[in-house]
Amino acid sequence: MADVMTTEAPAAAHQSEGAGTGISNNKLLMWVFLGSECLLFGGLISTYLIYRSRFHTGPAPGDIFDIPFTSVSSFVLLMSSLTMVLALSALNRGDIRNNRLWLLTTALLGSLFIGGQVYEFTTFVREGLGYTTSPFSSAFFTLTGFHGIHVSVGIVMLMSLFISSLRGSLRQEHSETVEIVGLYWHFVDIVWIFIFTVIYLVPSPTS
Amino acid sequence: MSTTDIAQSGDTSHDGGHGDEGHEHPSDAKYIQIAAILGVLTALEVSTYFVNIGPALIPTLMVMMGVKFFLVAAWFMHLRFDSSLFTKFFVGGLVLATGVYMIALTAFEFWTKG
Amino acid sequence: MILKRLCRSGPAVLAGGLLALLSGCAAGAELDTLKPQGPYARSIDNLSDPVFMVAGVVFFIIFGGTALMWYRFRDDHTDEEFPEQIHGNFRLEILWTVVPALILVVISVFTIATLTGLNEYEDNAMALSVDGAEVSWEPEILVVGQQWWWEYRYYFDGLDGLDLSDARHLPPADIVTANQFAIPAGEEIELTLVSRDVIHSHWIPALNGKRDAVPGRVTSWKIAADEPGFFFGQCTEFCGLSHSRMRMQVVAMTHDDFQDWVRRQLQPAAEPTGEAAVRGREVFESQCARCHVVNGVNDETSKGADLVSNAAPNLTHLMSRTTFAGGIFNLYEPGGNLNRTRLEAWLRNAPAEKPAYAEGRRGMPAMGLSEDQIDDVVAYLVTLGETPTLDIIAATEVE
Amino acid sequence: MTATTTTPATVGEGAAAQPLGVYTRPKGGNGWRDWVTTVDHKKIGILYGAAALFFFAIGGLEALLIRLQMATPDGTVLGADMYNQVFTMHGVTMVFLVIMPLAAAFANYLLPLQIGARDVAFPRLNALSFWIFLAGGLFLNTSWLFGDAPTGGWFAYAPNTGVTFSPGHGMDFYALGLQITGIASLLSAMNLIVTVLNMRAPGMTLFKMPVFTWMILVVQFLLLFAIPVITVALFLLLFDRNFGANFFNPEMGSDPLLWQHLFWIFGHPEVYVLILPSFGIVSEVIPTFSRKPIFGYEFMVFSGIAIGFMGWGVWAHHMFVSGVGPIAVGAFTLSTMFIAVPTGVKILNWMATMWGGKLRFTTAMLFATGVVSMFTVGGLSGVTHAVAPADTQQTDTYYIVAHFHYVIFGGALLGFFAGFYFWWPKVFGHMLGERLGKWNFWTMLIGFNLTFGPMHILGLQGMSRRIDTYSPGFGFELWNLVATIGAFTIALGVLFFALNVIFSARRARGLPPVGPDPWDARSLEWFCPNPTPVHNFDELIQVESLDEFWHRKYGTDENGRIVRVATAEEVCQKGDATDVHLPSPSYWPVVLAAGFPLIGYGIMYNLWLCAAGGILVVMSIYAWVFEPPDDPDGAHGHEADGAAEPEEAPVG
Ligand code: HEA
Ligand code: HEA
Ligand code: HEC
Ligand code: CUA
Ligand SMILES: [Cu+2]
Repeated sequence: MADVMTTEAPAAAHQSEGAGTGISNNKLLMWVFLGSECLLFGGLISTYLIYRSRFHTGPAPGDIFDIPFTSVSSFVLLMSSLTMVLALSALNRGDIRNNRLWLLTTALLGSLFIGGQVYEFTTFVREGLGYTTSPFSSAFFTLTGFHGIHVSVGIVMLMSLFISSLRGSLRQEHSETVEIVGLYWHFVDIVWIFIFTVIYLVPSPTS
Repeated sequence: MSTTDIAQSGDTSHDGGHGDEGHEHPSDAKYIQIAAILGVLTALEVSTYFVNIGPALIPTLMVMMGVKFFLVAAWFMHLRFDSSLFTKFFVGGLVLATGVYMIALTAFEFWTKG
Repeated sequence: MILKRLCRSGPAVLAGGLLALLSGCAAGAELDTLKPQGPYARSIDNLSDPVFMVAGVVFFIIFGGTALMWYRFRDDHTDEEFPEQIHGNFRLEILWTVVPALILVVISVFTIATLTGLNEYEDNAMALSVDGAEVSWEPEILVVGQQWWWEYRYYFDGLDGLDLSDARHLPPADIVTANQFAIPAGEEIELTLVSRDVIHSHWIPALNGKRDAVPGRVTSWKIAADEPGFFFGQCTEFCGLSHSRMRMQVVAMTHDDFQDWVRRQLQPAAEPTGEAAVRGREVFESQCARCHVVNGVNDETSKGADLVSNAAPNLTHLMSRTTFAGGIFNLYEPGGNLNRTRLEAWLRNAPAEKPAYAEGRRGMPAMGLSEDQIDDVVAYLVTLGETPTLDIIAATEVE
Repeated sequence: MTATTTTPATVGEGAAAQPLGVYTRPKGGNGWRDWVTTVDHKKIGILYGAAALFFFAIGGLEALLIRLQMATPDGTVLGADMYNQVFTMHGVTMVFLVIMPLAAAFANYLLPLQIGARDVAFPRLNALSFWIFLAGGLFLNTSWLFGDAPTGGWFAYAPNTGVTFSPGHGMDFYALGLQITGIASLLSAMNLIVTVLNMRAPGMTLFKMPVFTWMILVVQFLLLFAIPVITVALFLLLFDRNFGANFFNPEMGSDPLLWQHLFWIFGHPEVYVLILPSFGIVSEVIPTFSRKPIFGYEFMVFSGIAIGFMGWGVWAHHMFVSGVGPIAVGAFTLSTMFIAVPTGVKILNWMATMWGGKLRFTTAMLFATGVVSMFTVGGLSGVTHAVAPADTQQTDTYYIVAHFHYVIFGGALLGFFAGFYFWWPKVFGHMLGERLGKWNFWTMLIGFNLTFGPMHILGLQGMSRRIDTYSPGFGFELWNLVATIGAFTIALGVLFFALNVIFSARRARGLPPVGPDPWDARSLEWFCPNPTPVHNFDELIQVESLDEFWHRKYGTDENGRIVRVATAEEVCQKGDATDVHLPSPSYWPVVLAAGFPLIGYGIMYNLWLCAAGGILVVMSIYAWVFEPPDDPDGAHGHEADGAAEPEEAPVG
């Protein structure tokens, strides 16, 4: 995105000797944001946990989860973290081609994950678990839906990076942008690591 | 997009500006190694679905999850190499979220009644 | 209480006393929280009085201190000398970290003790004759909140084993009454609270603090009155439009009076004899019975299912109560005559008397009765239950 | 350039056309366009303040309506439904649209100055925060125009706020409006945290930051972590109401207490969000007018941090009677009580600051000492609520209403008034009148005590809150009448303030701005001349100590006595630097913000609107990203060439 990324005027050139942390503002902003996201997902996960055994007359989580399928899509998302970090590593070396390649791969893996989620949702709906079926279903779809939206936003950002790379404006000196997008991406992955274990693998109530 | 932050703006050489002054980035091989460990851990996790390991199940799962979590944060998110401030923010948010929501779950008798 | 006595000194008395004085001087303060009439409310009062006093002392220290400094350290422009630049005093600061903490530790101890006491329920069965049979009843009442009135249900076989999970379909009870209920004085009465719609909060200040009635949950609380008497209450959780008009009263009675009350409540409604009353009963059966129950006329399961709360007050012993519509109107005039104007107005157009979403099926709708029909219905209603004594009517007057 | 303050915050006049045509940055002219496109933290601060005072008039009018209705038993001024709308909107407006933005006003204006910075870390993001806040606030208040203001109370307890029991759009306005203002708070919290961490002047270590800056920092962390919690709660409510989800529907087996937990996990940290900025202001005002340094700086800072931390572990004290179980009640009663300890440290340290000082009773000082005593009343009644058994008598009565108005009005609002009087010359270049100021203070103080003092009694006499009327005969008549009279006395006090603002501006017209350092102040913002020039500091300040400004003015002689070593004029900068590079204004913050209310209306009335709003938001984000970095005006050069400040990565 490099050249097209907005840059503000320096707050003041002479600010450079200030007493700050010496860390880039942007990166700090992203980390601060991720700290805040912990509370967001924490709230959604807790809601789910409180409601997972309240499936009313609908299907129970233990009846409906397809662990092998979700394992595969979790693995896909996990590996997208690897490709993400490889993309950054390539750019750090000035290897634009590989950077592009890995960015695209990451976005594709992310899309694969989303595809899997869409498939999972449709299967669930077909099996009688609609959004309004029970507290469990509402909580489940809301939690995984929020995660899915985060992944989708990540894909949009990755594609924007990819396109600006094609236009030749994502160069080695812009690796911080890639790094920041990467932080977001890994965070979303981490959240899924949590969700996958706590929501899918820990045995759920059955009806 | 520029990468140099305000505090370093005197320094116009763009070397990636990660604030990880002086630290070498892990090699790609290292990343792949980490990913392999993550993959194996995931496989182990999933295997608990097929193999009954009794009451050890939940602790085992939690440990494996924790390790995966840690590996991604430490290596892929560079927390190992980056400013400890980031770790503080992240861990701060994490600990606060865990603490607060655990108390809330306790109030809902989640641990005792599931 | 030791704590209480300890604190009765100096300005504390002043602070507490001032508060008590200011609030005590009002006449007829039936909801006053500072006038406990039972052991639980008293245990709260014994706890909070000293806390008020501590607060009073702290307040006077801070306020007095500020005032003192205003006076003593004001800049009187006598010189341009700078005051001594003190940056802090570690020991002082530790002192005023530790001292308040210690005060709070003391308060905590008493708080936890009181809290524990309030959450212990004893087994105190009392002998009661129900329909001629001797039963041993652990005084407990099922309290059902709904927009915007309270229902009280008595099960003399006890609540254990009853399915209370769905407050809209509760098991039939021995006695069902609304907004006004009776308890034996001197006994611990356990209240089990449920709600049919939103959250309400049950509060009889003289007998204990509040407890919410939460839909989907069953909560418990207890009350007790030292002596026979009348105690007022109010729903205190905001529950929508007529939250302010959701009140209640407890009548604490001697054991004998209570036994008598139970006996009368257990009787089914008397057959109307007068002509108007008979016509009124017909109107009731065709118009009102889809919501209201009169034992012997219709039973509980036939309640109108289209009300959001799915319920309306049981009218079998309407006349034995002294107030109606969430305890906001007198059913009787001071002399003991029926408060006909109010009751007729109610039957004519209830939502005009008490805000409700009748069209949203919450509250009693305007029934569209003719004036003749209203007269007939009133004639029927007055046959339902026995009129209480004049002193009860006087003591529970609300308007 | 010179330090004339009326010039817009740009040096980029006459910027050449940009290669990216449509994305050219506005040049910033005069008048309203300048305000709409500004990215200057000072202007944004003023905008926050003005908006907050506007909403204060609305929230205050609502309060007066409440008091009119309650003046007599069986009041008929408002019907039950209207009363419920009014008290709900009063609470929501005052908390989210008055006190929080007032804190943002002071934080925005002062925080960069106090740390010696040119601006906040992300100026455009800062503007965005303001516009989103304003959009959310206006959105909420338009519910009046639709005749459908929320009625569920500011705490919005489920299931009363679900569609079954609140079928109109009122609660949608509530949920969407707070969601929008929440975004604003979150963005600005992130921005200010980065600002404090990264933008401090050389030598200004964290423990040389003024207490005000510290308190604002703590508040931003509270917001950072608390906003997401209410975001979750509001989403759940919205999904329940609009998409038939089952989060708060007991019929389907869900638990209404979930809402209460989420709301108060947010809500209690929120009350410290309301009070800590004011604590910060008081900590600046009292030392200045006592001519002494703040007593126990470290204790002040740490107690603020401690309050922030402890505030996370006490939320269930709002749920003592909701049936959470005696163990939870016991635990939360204890945690709540001990929050009095760090707060007490603050109160006593303020008193120790005054002790032995030379107190000058300016209006600002009067307000600040007002906070010390009045907040204490509220804090102490808070401790009486913390005693759980006692709270079962007090909760949901006017005793609680008394408590929180004492802490919020007597603590937060009086503190902000102290701030107004203290920093008015800094912001506008002229002082507020002291005579009217004293009238302002005393009428407000007396009115406030008349209003809320009797509510203690009413509450203990058993008067419930959120009741649209009460019957005669319970002993409520007298004190309600007194409270109503008090409320109108407060209104008079507010009027004095308004008059003061008008008269003092009129008096100052044509006169040169007030000289530097009107109060003999202590912290960095006073290095700038009054009013602050667009570029803030002419040159960086090398900070040696806390109260740097004061230390440049005073030294000690051989006897250890304090003596003046420099006049304020000597110490103050002239404000005439010409080489300072300023961020260019931008259209996109306001355009982006406008998308959110559209989405809000869309969800309620017509999904197409939603789409339009969504497109506007996404489009603006891209435009934001593509906006050229800066005006290319070579005059000021790109000294730090690559060191530009990228604002918003397309992340998050
Ligand atoms: C600015 C906002 C603010 C602040 C700072 C506080 C501060 C405190 N609050 Fe308050 N509170 C509210 C705003 C605030 N509150 C609001 C808005 C509500 C109502 C919400 C609603 O229902 O709508 C509420 C409700 C509320 C409740 C729930 C009441 C109920 O509904 O039943 C409780 C219960 O514990 C409580 C307690 C406290 C305590 C212990 C403090 C403490 O932080 C106070 C500490 C300060 C002091 C104690 C004074 C100084 C100390 C000393 C001088 C030291 C010596 C003191 C002792 C030894 C005691 N508050
Ligand atoms: C956050 C800050 C805050 C502030 C500053 C105030 C200020 C005031 N509040 Fe508020 N109040 C709340 C927060 C606040 N309140 C909250 C959170 C609730 C709970 C809501 C709920 O239960 O959901 C509440 C509830 C509440 C109630 C209880 C309602 C009920 O439970 O039924 C009452 C009753 O008297 C009340 C009164 C007042 C009064 C008289 C003021 C006065 O101090 C107001 C003074 C201001 C003015 C008088 C304005 C002057 C302006 C003008 C005169 C306008 C001029 C007009 C133009 C120039 C256009 N408030
Ligand atoms: C659609 C349901 C419905 C119908 C039909 C109905 N009511 Fe009611 N009625 C209620 C509800 C609900 C209340 C409680 C209102 C309140 O207190 O807010 C009530 C209250 C009353 C009360 C006061 C009871 C008390 O103890 O507070 C009386 C008396 C009464 N109704 C009589 C009648 C009569 C007579 C009719 C028929 C002519 C009738 N009602 C028809 C729903 C109904
Ligand atoms: Cu029921 Cu308030
Ligand atoms: Cu609180």
